[in-house]
Amino acid sequence: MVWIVLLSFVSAFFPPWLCRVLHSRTGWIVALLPAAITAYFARFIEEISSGGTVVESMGWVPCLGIELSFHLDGLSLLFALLISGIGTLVVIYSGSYLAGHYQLGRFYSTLLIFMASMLGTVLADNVITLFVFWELTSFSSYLLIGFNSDQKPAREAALQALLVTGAGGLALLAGFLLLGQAAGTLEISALLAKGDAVRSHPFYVPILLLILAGAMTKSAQFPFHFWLPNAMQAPTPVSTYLHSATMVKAGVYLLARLSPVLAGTAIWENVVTPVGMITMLTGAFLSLLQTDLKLVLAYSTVSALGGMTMMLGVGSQPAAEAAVMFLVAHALYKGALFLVVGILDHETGTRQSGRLGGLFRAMPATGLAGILAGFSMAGFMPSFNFIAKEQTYAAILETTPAVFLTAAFFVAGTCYVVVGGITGFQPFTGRPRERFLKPPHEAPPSMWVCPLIMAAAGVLVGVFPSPAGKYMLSSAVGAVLQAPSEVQPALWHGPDVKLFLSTAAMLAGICLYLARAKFRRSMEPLTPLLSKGPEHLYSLSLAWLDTIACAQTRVLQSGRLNLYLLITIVTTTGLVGASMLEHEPILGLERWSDLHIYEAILAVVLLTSTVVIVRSRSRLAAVAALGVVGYAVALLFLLFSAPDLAMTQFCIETLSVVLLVMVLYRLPRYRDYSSGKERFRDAVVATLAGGLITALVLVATAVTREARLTPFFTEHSLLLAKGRNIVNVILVDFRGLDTLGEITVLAVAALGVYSLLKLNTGKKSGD
Amino acid sequence: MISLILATAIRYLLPLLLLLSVYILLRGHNAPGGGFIGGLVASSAFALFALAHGVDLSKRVLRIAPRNLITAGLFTAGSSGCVPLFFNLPFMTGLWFETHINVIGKLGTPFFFDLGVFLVVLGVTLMIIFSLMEE
Amino acid sequence: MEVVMSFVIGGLYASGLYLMMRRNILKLVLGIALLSHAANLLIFTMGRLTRGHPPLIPPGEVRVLESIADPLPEALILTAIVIGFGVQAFAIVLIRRCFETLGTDDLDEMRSTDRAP
Amino acid sequence: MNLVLLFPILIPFATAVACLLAWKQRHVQRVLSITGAVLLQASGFLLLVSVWQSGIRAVQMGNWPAPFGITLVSDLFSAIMIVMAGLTGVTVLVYSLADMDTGRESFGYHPLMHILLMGVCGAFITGDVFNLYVWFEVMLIASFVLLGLGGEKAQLEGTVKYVTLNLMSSALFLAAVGIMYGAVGTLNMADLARHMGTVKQPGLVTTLATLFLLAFGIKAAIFPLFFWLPASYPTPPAPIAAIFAGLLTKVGIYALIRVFTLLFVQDLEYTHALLLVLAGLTMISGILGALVQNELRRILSFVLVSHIGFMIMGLGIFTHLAITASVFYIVHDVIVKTGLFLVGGVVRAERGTYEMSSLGGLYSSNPWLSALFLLPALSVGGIPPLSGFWGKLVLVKAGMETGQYLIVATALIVALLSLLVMMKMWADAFWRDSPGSAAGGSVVSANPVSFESRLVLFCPIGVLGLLTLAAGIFAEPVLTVCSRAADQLLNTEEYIRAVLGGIP
Repeated sequence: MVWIVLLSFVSAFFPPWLCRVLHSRTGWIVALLPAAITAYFARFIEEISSGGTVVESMGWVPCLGIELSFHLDGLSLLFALLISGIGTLVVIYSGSYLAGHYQLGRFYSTLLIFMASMLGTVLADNVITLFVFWELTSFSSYLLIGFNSDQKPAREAALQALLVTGAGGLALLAGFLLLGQAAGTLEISALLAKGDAVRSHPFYVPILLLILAGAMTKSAQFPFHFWLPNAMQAPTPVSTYLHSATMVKAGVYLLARLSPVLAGTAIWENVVTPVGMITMLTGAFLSLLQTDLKLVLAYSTVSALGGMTMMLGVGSQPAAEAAVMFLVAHALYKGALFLVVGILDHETGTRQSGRLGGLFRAMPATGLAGILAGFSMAGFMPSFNFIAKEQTYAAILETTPAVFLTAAFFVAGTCYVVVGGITGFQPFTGRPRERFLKPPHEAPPSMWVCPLIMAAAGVLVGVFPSPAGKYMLSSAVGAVLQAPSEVQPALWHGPDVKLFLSTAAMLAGICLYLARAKFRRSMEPLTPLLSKGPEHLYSLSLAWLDTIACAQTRVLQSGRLNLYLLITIVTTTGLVGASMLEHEPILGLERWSDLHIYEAILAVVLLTSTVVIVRSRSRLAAVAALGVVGYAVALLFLLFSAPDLAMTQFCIETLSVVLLVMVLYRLPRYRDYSSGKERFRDAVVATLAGGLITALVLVATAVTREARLTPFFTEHSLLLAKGRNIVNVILVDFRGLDTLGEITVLAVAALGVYSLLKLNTGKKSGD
Repeated sequence: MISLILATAIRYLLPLLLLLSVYILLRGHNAPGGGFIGGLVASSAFALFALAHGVDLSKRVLRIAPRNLITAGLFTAGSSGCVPLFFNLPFMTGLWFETHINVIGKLGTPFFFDLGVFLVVLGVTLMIIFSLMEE
Repeated sequence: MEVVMSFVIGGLYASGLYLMMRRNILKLVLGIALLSHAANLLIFTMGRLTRGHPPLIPPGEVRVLESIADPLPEALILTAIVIGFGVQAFAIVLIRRCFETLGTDDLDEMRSTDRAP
Repeated sequence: MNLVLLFPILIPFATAVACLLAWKQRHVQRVLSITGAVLLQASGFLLLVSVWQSGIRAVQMGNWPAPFGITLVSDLFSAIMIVMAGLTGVTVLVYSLADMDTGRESFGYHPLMHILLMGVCGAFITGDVFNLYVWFEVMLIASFVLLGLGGEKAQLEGTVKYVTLNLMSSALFLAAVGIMYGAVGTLNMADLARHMGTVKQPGLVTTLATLFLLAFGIKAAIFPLFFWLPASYPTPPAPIAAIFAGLLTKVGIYALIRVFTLLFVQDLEYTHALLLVLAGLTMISGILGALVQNELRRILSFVLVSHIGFMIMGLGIFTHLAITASVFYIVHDVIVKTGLFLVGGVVRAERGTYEMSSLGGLYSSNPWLSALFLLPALSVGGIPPLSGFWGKLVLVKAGMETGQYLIVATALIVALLSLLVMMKMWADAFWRDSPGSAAGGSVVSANPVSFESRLVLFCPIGVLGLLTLAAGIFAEPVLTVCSRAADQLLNTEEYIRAVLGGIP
C-alpha cells in the first residue's frame, strides 16, 4: 500500500514526456495507473468485508512519533476505490477534453499527484501523515483550479481555495497535535480506543473545534463554502474529480474517521449537525439561483456535503449508514453530471442552462448518461440515491426533535430534484434552443463512456443493492462506528413515512422544476443580500490585511535612516533601561574623589570638542574638533598606562582626519535639513541613551571582581612568549587570532575603498 | 613654498622614517610599538612623499603595488601561524629560534606574524591614500 | 576617576548618536567616529583605570611583581581601534561616492530602495 | 591535532590570499574560488562527522590554555552551521560563474566572498566573545564591500543604511563585551558561563543579556531592528544577495542561540519571554511587509525577516524540542532562502527586471525554472513534506507542549500568510501571462541566456531545491542531528568541559 502511493507520486514525473511521444493518446496510458490501483484495492474487498484490516507501516520520523503507517479498513477501502476508480475515468476523459492542450502533460502530473495524495489521506493511520497528504491535496487542487493560469479569475479562485483550505489545514494541524498530546499517540488506530480519555480531557473542546475547522473548510461547509463554487474555474474533469467526487469529501472522511474519538458529546452534536444542516440548505437554495450548469452542480455539491456532515453529526447507526450511502451515491451521480456538463461545454461552447436544450438527438450517449444521472440526483426509484434518501429519512426520524432535520432534508430533496432536472434532463429534452457556432455532435467515446459508466452504476447499484451492502457498505459503516455492522440496503421497505416523505419531495421538486424560471425571478431581490455573504467577509478581511500591512510598512520601512536609527536607539535604551530598573543597581557614585586636575581638564576638553562637533556650522571645524577628541582620547590612554594604545590612537586619528579632509572638499556645505522639533527629539533620545551608558559603566565598574587573566599574562609573557610588552604579546601571540581577523578587516577595507573609487558598473552617475 | 620645503625635506625624511618604522616594529615585542604602529609610521612617510611628489613617483619609489603588500602581509601572517602545524602544535603556537639577536631579542613565528601586520597596515594605508589622491 | 570617565563615555555616546541621527551624510560619519571612541573608552574603563603602571615587564625582571594596568583590555582596544579605522575609512569613502553618484548629502533623499508600495 | 577545527577558517583565508595573488587572472581566480568553496564544504562535513563521533571538540590557539588564549570549539550546532556555510558558498559561487560581471570579478569579488565565508565560519567556531566580535567585523566589512561593489545608485543607498545600522550593532556588541569583561573578568565563553552566576551586581546579568539580545538582534534582523535588511538586500547582484540572505542573517541567530543557551540562562522569565515576544512581532511585521511589496527580491527580503521570527521562537520557548526546531529551521531557511534569491537572479537574467508588474509567463516559457521556484517557495509556505513543514511542525509542537498558545497561533497564521505571499509571487511572476504578450508583443528576454550558462545557473538551484525536498522526506536523520545539537546546547557542562578541560 505504502509503495503504491509512493510510486504514484513518482509516476507523476512521466506524463510530460509521455505527452511528447503520445500526444492525445496519453490519457489511455496514464489511466493504466489508476486502473491498476483500482484492481489492487479490489483484491482487498473480500478480506475487508469479512471484518479484516490491512496494516502497513514504515518508519518516517520516529523521533516525533510520526510513522508512514497505512491502515485499510472498510471506510478507507471505499474511498480508495472511489478515488482510483473515478480517477481512471477522469484521466481517460481528460485525454479528449484537453486534447492538444500544450500543458496536458503537466495536467496529468498534477492529477496523479493529487490522486496519490488523496489515497494517502484516506489510508494514513497517523494523523500527521494524514495531514501531510491532506495538504498535498489542497496544493494540487490549487494548481488544478488555476490550470488556465492565464485567466485572472482562475488564479484568484485557486488562491482563495488554497487560503481557505490552508487556514483550515493549519487549524487541523494544531488540533492533531493537541489530540496527540491529549491521547499520547498519533496513530489513528490507537486513538480510536482512547475516545473516552479524549472526550474527558480539558483540551477536548479546542481539539474538536480545530479539527472541525479543518474538516469543514475542506468540505466547503457554511460559512466556508464559497471557495467551492469559485473553484469551478478549473477544467471540468478537475471539478468532477476533486471538487465533487473525492477531495471535498476528505473533510467528511475525517469526521467519519475520528467520530469514534470525538463524537457523542453535546458540543459535537450542537456544532456538526447545525452546520451540516445550514450548509445543506444554503447550497440547495443557492444552486437553484444559478444558470451556469457547473455552478448549479457546485452549489448542490456544497449542499450534499452538508447533508453528509449533518448525518455524521447525528451519529447514530442509521445515520452513519445514510451518510456512507449518500456519499457513494453522490460520487456516482454528481461525477457523471459534471462530466456531462463538460461534454456539453466542450461540444457547444456554453454551459448556460437557458441556452441548452434538445440535444439528445445530436448526442444520444451523453444524453443517456445525463438523464440517468439526473434521475439519480433527483432520487427517483430505483436509483441508489433513492435508497440513500430513504435511509436518511429513517435516520433523522429517530432524532429528537425530528421536525427540524426532516423539514430541512425535505427542502433539500426538493431542490435536488430541480437540480437533477436542470442538469440532466433539460439540455437533452425539449426543443433546441438556439444555434451554436458549430453544429452539436456526439463527443468521442472516450468522453461519453465515462459519465455513462458512472451514471449506470448509480442506477445498477440501486437495482441490485445487496452486494454493495454486503461487500462495501457494511464494513465502511463498521469502520465509522467502530462496531461490526450489517447494512442491508433495499429499494422497497413498504409504504411508510419515509416513502411518503420522499415521494412528496419528488412531487414538490417536479413542480418547482416546472416553475424554476419564475422562482429564480422571484428571488432576484435577494441578490444584493447574497453578495454580502461570507465571501464578502473573505475579501474584506484580505483588504483589511492589505491596509494594515501598508500602514505598518510605511511607518516602519520609511526609507529614512534617521528614523531607523531613532527606533533602534529608543528600543535599545528602553529595553536595556527596563532590565536595569527591574533591579536596584549599585552605582557607586562616591568613586570620584581620586580625580587629578589634569584629568579633569582633559575630560572637559574632550566633552567641549564633542559639543563643537555637534554644534559647529563649519565642516572643517567639526573635523578638527574630531581630531581633538581623538588626541584627547590618546592622552587618556597615555595617562592611564596604555602607551601602545596612545601611539596607535594618535597615528590613526591623524590618518582619519587626513582622510576626512581629503573627502571633505568634495562634499557640499552644511545645510539645515531637520526642524528644531526633530532636533530636540533626537537630542532627548541621545541624552537618554548616553545617560544609560553612563549608568551602565558605573554599575559595571562598581562590581568587585578579581582580574582572573592578568596574572597569567604577567607570569608567562616573558618566560614563555618571550616578550616584555605584554600588550604586544597578547596581540601577536596570546590572542593572535584576533589580530589575524583584524588585518583581514583592514585588507578588505582597502579593497572596498579601491573598488568604491574605481569601479562603476552602473550607468553614468547623475542620470 | 611649503610644498617645496616638504618636497625637499621628505627626500631625506623618507629613509629615516622608514628606518624608524622598522625599529618600532622590531622593538614592539619588548617596548611600546609593534607592527601596527610601525606600519602606520612607514605609511605616513610614503603619504607625505606622495603629497610632495605625486602618487606616480611614490609608487615608483615604493616599487611594490600596495595590493601586493597586503597580499604579502596576509600571506606572511597566515603562514607564520601555520608553521607550528608542521610540528603537530596548534595554530599560532609561538616557535622561537634559540639564538639571541640584538635589538629584536629572540626571533620566532610571532615576529613574522607582526611583520605580516606591518606589511598589511602599510599596504592598506597606502592603497587608500593613493586611490584617493589619484582621483 | 571611573565616575568622570563614565560621564565622558556617556557624553561621547550621546553626541555620537545625535550626530548619526542627522540627515547630513557627513555628520553620520562623524557620529560613527565618536561612537567608536566611546566604545573604546568604555572597554578601557572596564579594565579599571590604573595610573603610571603600563603593562611592560621592566628590563631585568622576568615578571611584573607590582600591580599593573590590565593588559587585556588594552589589546582588545587596539584591535578595536584598528578595525574601527578600517570601517571608518570605508565609510568615509562611501559617503563621498554616495554624494558623487546620488548628487545629495541628504540621507532622506536616499530612499529609493525603501520606496513605499 | 584538531586541524579539522582550523580548516573552516584557514581554507577560506588561504583561498582569499591565493585569489589576491591571482588578481589579474580572472579565470585562475574562478578555479581557486570554486576549489576553495568545495574544500570548505568538505571540511564542514569532516567536522560534522568528527563532532558526531567524538563529541564537542576544542583546540587552544597558540597552545595557551583556556581561558587565557583563544579557543576554537565546535559542537554539533557549529558544525551544522559550517556545513551550511560551505553549502551556500559552493552553490552561490558556482552560480556566479554564469551570473557575475567582469567588473566585479576583477575588483575582488572572489577574495571578498571567501573572506566573508571566513568571517562567518570564524563566528561559528570561536569560543571567545571578543574573537566573535572580530569575526563579526571580518564578515561585516566583507559584506559592506560586496554590497557596495559596483557602486550603482541603489546599491549605494542600501549600503549606507546597511553600514550604519550594522555599525550600531557592532558598537553595542563591543560595549556589551566590554561591560561583560568589566563584570566577570574573562572572555572565554565557557569560562563566562561558569562565572556568570557569580556577578554580585543585581540585574547586571539581565542587562547584559538585553544588550547582547539587541546587538545580535540587529544583526539577525528582528523586530523592530530589521530596517537595514529590506533596504539593502534587494540591491546587489543575485549571488551576493543570495549569500547574504541565506547565510549572513543566520550568523546573528547563531550568536543569539549561542549566548542564550550558554551564558544567559539565569533569568529565563525575562530574557526568553522577551525573545518570544520579539519573535512573534518579527514574524508578523515581516510578513505584513512582504504582503505589500511589488518587487521580487523586496518581497523575499521581508519573508526572510518574517521567518527569522520562527528561529527565535524556538530559542524563546527554550525546551529541547524547541531548540531542535530552531536548529532545523536554520538549516531549512539557509537552503530555501539561498535558493529563492538565486531563482530571483535567473528571473532577472531572463527578463531583465525584478518588478512583479512586468513579470509573468515564466510558467509556460521556463517550466524548469518554475519547478525550481516552486520547491523552495512551497517549503517557505510550509507545504509538506518539504523541510519548511517540519520546521513549523516541530516549533508548533514545542510551543503547545509548553502551553505557549499565543505564539503558536501567531506562527500558524504567519505560516498561512507566507504561503499566500509565495503563491501571489508564483501567480504574478510565473503563472499569469506576461504583460508584454497581452499587449500583443512577444516576450523578449533582455539578454537571452545561453543554454550552457542556464545549466550553470540551474545546477546550484536544483541542488538546493532537492535538498529542501530531501530534508523533508528524510526528516528523521536531519532532526536526529539537530536534536543531538540541541542536547549539547542545553547541556552546557559538556561544552565547558570540552573547552576548559580539567580546570575546576
